[in-house]
Amino acid sequence: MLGYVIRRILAIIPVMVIVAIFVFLLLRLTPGDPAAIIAGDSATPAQLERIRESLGLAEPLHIQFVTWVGQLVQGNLGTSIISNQPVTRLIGQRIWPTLQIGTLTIILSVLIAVPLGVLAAWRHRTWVDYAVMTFSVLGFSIPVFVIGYLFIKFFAIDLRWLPVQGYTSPSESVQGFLSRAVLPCLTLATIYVALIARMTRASLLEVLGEDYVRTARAKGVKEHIVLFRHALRNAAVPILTIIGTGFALLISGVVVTESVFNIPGIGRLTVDAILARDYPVIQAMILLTSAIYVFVNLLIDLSYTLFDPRIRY
Amino acid sequence: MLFRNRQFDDKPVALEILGLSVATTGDDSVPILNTIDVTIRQGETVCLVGESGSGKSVTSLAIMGLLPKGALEVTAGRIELDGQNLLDLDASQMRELRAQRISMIFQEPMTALNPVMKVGAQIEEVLDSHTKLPTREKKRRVIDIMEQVHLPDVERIYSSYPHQLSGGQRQRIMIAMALILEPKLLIADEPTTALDVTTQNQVLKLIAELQESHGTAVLFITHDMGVVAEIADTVYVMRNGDIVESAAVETLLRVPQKDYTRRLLEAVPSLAPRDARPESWADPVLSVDGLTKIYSTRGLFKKGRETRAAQEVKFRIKPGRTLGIVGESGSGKSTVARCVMRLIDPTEGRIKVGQTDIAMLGRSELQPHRKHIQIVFQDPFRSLNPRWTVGDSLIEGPLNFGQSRKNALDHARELMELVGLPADALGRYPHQFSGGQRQRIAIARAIAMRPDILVADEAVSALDVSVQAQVLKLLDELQEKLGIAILFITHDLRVAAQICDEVVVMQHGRIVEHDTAENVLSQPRHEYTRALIEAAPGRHWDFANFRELSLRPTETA
Amino acid sequence: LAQDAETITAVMHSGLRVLDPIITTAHITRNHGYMIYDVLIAVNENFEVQPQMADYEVSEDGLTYTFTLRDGLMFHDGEPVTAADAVASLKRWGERDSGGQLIFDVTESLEATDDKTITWSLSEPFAPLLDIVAKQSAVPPFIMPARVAETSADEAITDYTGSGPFTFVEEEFEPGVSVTYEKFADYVPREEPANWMAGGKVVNVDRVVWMTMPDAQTAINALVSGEIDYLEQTQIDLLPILEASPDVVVEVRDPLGYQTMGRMNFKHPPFDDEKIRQAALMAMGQESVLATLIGNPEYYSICGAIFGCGTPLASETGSETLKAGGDPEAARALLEEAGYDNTPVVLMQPTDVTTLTAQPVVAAQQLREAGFNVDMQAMDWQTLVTRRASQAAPADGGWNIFFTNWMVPEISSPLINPMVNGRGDDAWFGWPEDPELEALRDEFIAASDAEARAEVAERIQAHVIETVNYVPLGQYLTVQARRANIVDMIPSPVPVFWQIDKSE
Amino acid sequence: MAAQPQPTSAMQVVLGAIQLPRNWRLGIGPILAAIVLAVIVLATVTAYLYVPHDPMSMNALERLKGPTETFWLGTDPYGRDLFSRVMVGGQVSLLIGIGAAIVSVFIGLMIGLVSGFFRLADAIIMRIMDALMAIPSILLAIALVALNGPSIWSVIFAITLPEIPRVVRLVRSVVLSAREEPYVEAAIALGSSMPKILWKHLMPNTLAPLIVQGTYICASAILTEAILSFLGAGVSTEIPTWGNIMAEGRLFFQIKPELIFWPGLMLSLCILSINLLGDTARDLLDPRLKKREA
Ligand SMILES: Nc1ncnc2c1ncn2[C@@H]1O[C@H](COP(=O)(O)OP(=O)(O)OP(=O)(O)O)[C@@H](O)[C@H]1O
Ligand SMILES: Nc1ncnc2c1ncn2[C@@H]1O[C@H](COP(=O)(O)OP(=O)(O)OP(=O)(O)O)[C@@H](O)[C@H]1O
Ligand SMILES: [Mg+2]
Ligand SMILES: [Mg+2]
Repeated sequence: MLGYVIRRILAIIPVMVIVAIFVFLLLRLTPGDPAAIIAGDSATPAQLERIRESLGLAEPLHIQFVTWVGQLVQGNLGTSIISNQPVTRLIGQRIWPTLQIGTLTIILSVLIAVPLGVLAAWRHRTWVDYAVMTFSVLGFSIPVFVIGYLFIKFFAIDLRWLPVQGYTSPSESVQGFLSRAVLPCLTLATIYVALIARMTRASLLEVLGEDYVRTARAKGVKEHIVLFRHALRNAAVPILTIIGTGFALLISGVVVTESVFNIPGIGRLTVDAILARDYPVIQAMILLTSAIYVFVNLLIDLSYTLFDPRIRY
Repeated sequence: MLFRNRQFDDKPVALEILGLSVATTGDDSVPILNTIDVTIRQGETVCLVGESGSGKSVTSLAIMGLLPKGALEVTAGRIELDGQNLLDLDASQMRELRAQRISMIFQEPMTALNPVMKVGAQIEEVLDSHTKLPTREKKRRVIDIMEQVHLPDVERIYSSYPHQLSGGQRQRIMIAMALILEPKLLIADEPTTALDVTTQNQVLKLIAELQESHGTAVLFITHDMGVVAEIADTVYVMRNGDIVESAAVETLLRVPQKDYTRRLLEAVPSLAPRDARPESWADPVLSVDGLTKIYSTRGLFKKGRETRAAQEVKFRIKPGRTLGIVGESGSGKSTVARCVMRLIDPTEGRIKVGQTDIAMLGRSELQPHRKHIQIVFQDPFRSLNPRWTVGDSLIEGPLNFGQSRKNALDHARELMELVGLPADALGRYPHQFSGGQRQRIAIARAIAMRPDILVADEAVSALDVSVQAQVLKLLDELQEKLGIAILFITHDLRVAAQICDEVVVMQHGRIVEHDTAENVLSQPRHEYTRALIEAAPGRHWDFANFRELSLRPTETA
Repeated sequence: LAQDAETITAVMHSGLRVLDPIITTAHITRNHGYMIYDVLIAVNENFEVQPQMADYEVSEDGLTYTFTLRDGLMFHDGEPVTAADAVASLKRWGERDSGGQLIFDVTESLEATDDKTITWSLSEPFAPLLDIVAKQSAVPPFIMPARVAETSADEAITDYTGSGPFTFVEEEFEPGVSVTYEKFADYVPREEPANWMAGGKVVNVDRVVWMTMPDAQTAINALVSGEIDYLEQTQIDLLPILEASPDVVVEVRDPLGYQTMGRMNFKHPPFDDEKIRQAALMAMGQESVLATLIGNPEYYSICGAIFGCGTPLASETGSETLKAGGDPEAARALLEEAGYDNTPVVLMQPTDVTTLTAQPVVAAQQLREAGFNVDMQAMDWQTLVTRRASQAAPADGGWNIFFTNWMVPEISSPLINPMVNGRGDDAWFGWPEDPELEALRDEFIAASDAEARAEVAERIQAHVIETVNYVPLGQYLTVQARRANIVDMIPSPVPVFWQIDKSE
Repeated sequence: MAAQPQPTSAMQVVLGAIQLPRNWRLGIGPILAAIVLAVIVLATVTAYLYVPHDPMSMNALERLKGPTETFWLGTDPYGRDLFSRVMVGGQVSLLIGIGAAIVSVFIGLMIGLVSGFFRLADAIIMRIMDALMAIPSILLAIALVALNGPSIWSVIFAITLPEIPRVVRLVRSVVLSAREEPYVEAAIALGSSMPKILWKHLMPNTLAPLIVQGTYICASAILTEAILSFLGAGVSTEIPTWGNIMAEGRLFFQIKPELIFWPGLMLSLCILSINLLGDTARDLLDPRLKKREA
């Protein structure tokens, strides 16, 4: 097991190196000049050139890359070109809202989606099944921002149950956090619930056809035990996998949701940085999100052993 | 004692099936079972036999109330357990009854146990569902039944997962699970088909022993006549959802009444080797020498694990002759076949096809030699590309060796006739044929290359006995006509006895015995061979001739 | 939704990212500058120069300006503001600001004569000096501590010690998201009432938090539901939602508003040809642009003055067709006469700035109607600002025309209007080479009184339209919205947070 | 379970060899979906034949009007006819969806076949694919659109690139498992060359899952286009797309919800149908489900 973990962690390195090279090249080949952004509307070309030089953007590409990687290795993510703040500080400020809302969304989604999926599989080809499936296909079919707007309109403006926007740190006020997090979480959860419920249903259907389920029934075991103890645990691996890969979907949802609900998270930080060509921030953010993605999926791979004793690393 | 000739007429009836009909649901309902009657008395073992798809499993599932919902339903009849009609019970009453009064063992011990639960817990679940025993008592009962089924090291196995047990042990767990509440009736649907002969023998003995001590009635489903001869009191023969015939076992095997039964019995190959063919003086077309295959799984950080699947294997085959390789599962038979075919790379050794050693040739050097040696696989469903017409499959090889499409198709038409299929079937797809027909097509495809050697890896194991007999006959005829040498791999001694000139016995990747079929089967020298032969169920009976197997003095003790 | 009565939460038009008000011309950073820095002199609503940190005196010959700092001025770190700080700040500003550069071109010396006195000596008289030092846009000379002002003018400052009525709370700064200011208790306001950028900056609240909301819809919802106090800019189309709420007041803060304009590239065909530029100008009409951009006619006005209607130098000479909605027929004729060879016009359209998306689309349609072959290329604003700096041919990553907006005070005189500059490669994007314009500008600087200046300005107007230096497309107002309990806000082009109060 | 004869009355669907389960009933859902999709595709493709206005011509005086006789669904913030824009807008949205699906499936198939087959290439290709997969696709797409400028083609490219690794993984896994099928071994034994085996025996196995995957890519590409527009990195406002119309209309969500409603309805209906057809295709084509039903 330990050997496997080490091997998997080592395998992350080439992936991250490729991500790093890719992102770096992508950005440097992008038209866009942070100097022009810093200088504003009425700067002259000569002024731009001077700013560019002071930012180190006039250096040849490979030297810029080496400098950047050198800093990275020392744990230094650089300094934002635009706001002159250390990138680590920016991330430190912005990552918590995203992590909190992301985690809450995942928990919420799993709690909603798994029972829904089990229900649909159990009542295969009945109206219950069709209702769940329709819901989950719908979840995929409406753009996130439209869902967000609808929630705001309904819960915040018309019913006035919840605030329209914003973020409160749970350390400040748990209630404030929850009241502001509910709508973004629900919005994000629609896709995620759809994804997980659908996968739960599919893999449960598969498992329900297995011999050991028939064995359990032949033993006279109650139906809910058959479903949850026998079937669901065997269906867990693909469900976990989809939670892991669906994480990518969550990130894209986060970018939109943070705009709609005005949450100061890393999704918006990244989009703003891309639009402003704030190279150090974009590089750091894409590396970070990729690393999170890879790491989450590593954790999920490792968690397979919890559900399936046959899997040994 | 040849059969369990016991009398049950005075025993009370445990289960009675009266006029049971089952059909598929929906508008275009297809009948599956047609008003069948079965009676099982206390302590009796009833065997249900019949070809694949005749409705044996459906019968058992109907009794358990486990017919797949939305696919099959009972349309008429009664199933009476101690006089109570099970079809009148609702879902929870039925659930109560399962494992308490009727229980069931399924065919596949690999998949019938929940892979993510410890086996002890799985047995205990039966007690959880039907009793209210204290925890300690439950565990005691579980350990007790596990001991009754002769599981070794009970405490360890109690907390093992299914994948940590062998097939035989898993099937014992299933039996323990089925019998822990001492049900009236035990249904066993092909419980030993997936096991190798020695394990099968042990499991059959165990069921008989427990039946004796618990007085359970057993409904035993099988298509293996040998097993029937071994354990049955009464036999029911099924065909297309009908009970064709039923009788006490000896009566049925000696004087079958119905044609269908006769044919079924005649198709069972005999353990007596066929008459030896004259010795051939030709040069061998295939000679294998010192063949060794080591599978190794090696990782960057993992220690390499090695499986010696074949070691120092050596044999030669002459034109027109058949060499059989037998041995239990995992003994390395397929490994040898795949090395010979060069589907995998042997670790060491020589494989001479004609005069050329192909053991170490590269992919492109190998290509010209491929046409000399062809293979037929076990699974007729998967060995033909489902997306290709039969014609396309048949001409694939010839096209690769430069034949024109037209010639190849003409030849394919002849081949279809040769294997007994209509020539116009070339345009059809594999799924439009039955299993036996598909295996014929696979054989035709191999023959289309006019090979010198044909490797048949378990080529008939997946087929029904009657179909199996036809395919064996076909191979024999082809060999006559074309003079092909056949390397025939099987775990079934009966089949080996019927087709082979020589037999090689493998164990743990090594050849332990190599002689003529006659000698190996009637005078086995190696202990392992003897054990194999002894474990073959019904080995005293010559089914095809409805009498005892008389000639061999092989009975040891 | 209880809010701290002492805090004002304001949603600004964009996120604050750059903290150095000298290095950038971005409005949000300038506004930030006014929060934490003070200036020597400032203008009131009549564009009159008023003393702020300092009183000033001009010598008879117009060659020596003397500024005397008033008492009690203090930086946020507790150090007194000295003349040396002011001199360092002015010098750094002079390197960046184009108006400042003009002054420094004629500066003999600028030094601190004592702790309180700054003496600025010129080699020749430069009448507009005070106007330039007092201007509120684009880069005002904010006074920073000398140690900060010594930072190279090409590098952003990292020390945010200010001299103004608010302090910057660095720990709470989240670039692009929010910035927090606290009242600077030791700031001594002037006695006079506040007026535009001048007068007493009396702070009545403890904290001001600026936020950004990327979604205008969300911002409006937040204001209506009372989650924020103030919204700097609202989409005119959405006013009905705000007006429907009794708790919200909607108002125009700055009566001058913005000018929207288009600029062509003088370096490449077809717009290197004056005739073709004229045809393009003739094709364009202000009404469609403004109506599409703003919608409600109450909030825009057709205006052909390059220095902005409502300013002292306003003149609309030559802008008849623009005001009349364009003359596609005449444009077509002119285009033919000029021998336009169907060279594609690369028109850059930003997709992510709401106040800039409509102009290019409407203009493209108008140009096409006049017979131009328009290649409208969509891009984000940052790509646009990068690309407009490229002098390459349009086919190789250059451009032919783009659009932007200016606050009217930023373009209100030939001295500060960035487009009115004919120095070729040193001119603003588009790079017109126009010695005549330069001569006119010199005349303007030399003009001694307001009347003379107005006369030169009118000639500049005529010249700019004639040569199509740029195309003014009209003026529009921005509307701010506040909760009704936010009172006493000063009307000014820069939203300022002194004097403002929050009633219970 | 022992081998059972398969139904012979099976309908031939894809490549004459994918069978419908015997007692399969399509049900009303997929049929409805197919009809809806067909109607939408037809209506958008032929839109120019019947829309009452030029979807790009602006009239500032008519902006943000409610539905009238001339403007059936009202007008947008530029005074363009909403109905015409929504109908024509489907063209680009569908083009992006179908384009992204076809391109990513095709490129993914090629790379996947090579990767599933050549061990050496596999190691390198899969590392690159892992890396591409790890980068959040929306961020990659925004960056790519910023890189190339928001033309239709760069939007398609930006949506396609992140999808490729998923297709590659799918194809590769099918190839790896199909390689072990006896009929492939038989083909080797028959002396078929590797390219032939790859293309004729292995590739067809990937088609069914690819069709399913393709429908999902198509649906998600249409959605991603809308999100890119929403984030300000979409196709130019001149060209109507559903995403674009919604992104422009989002400011007016409270005063004129039609601007989001109509394109949103079309988009959702379209994606709903595509997803539903994808699900149906998966149920029909999944050999495991098929086996159980037979
Ligand atoms: N779920 C089902 N839906 C429809 N038909 C079924 C279903 N299960 C079985 N059948 C059909 O019922 C018939 C009998 O099947 P059954 O499984 O009882 O055969 P069997 O005698 O057990 O064969 P084998 O020896 O292969 O196990 C077959 O024709 C089969 O196709
Ligand atoms: N690819 C492989 N990698 C590692 N071990 C293998 C591989 N294939 C087979 N083995 C092992 O080699 C041994 C011989 O396997 P082989 O398939 O030749 O047996 P067999 O005699 O054909 O058995 P059966 O009757 O079950 O088909 C077994 O222990 C098996 O687990
Ligand atoms: Mg069966
Ligand atoms: Mg084998």
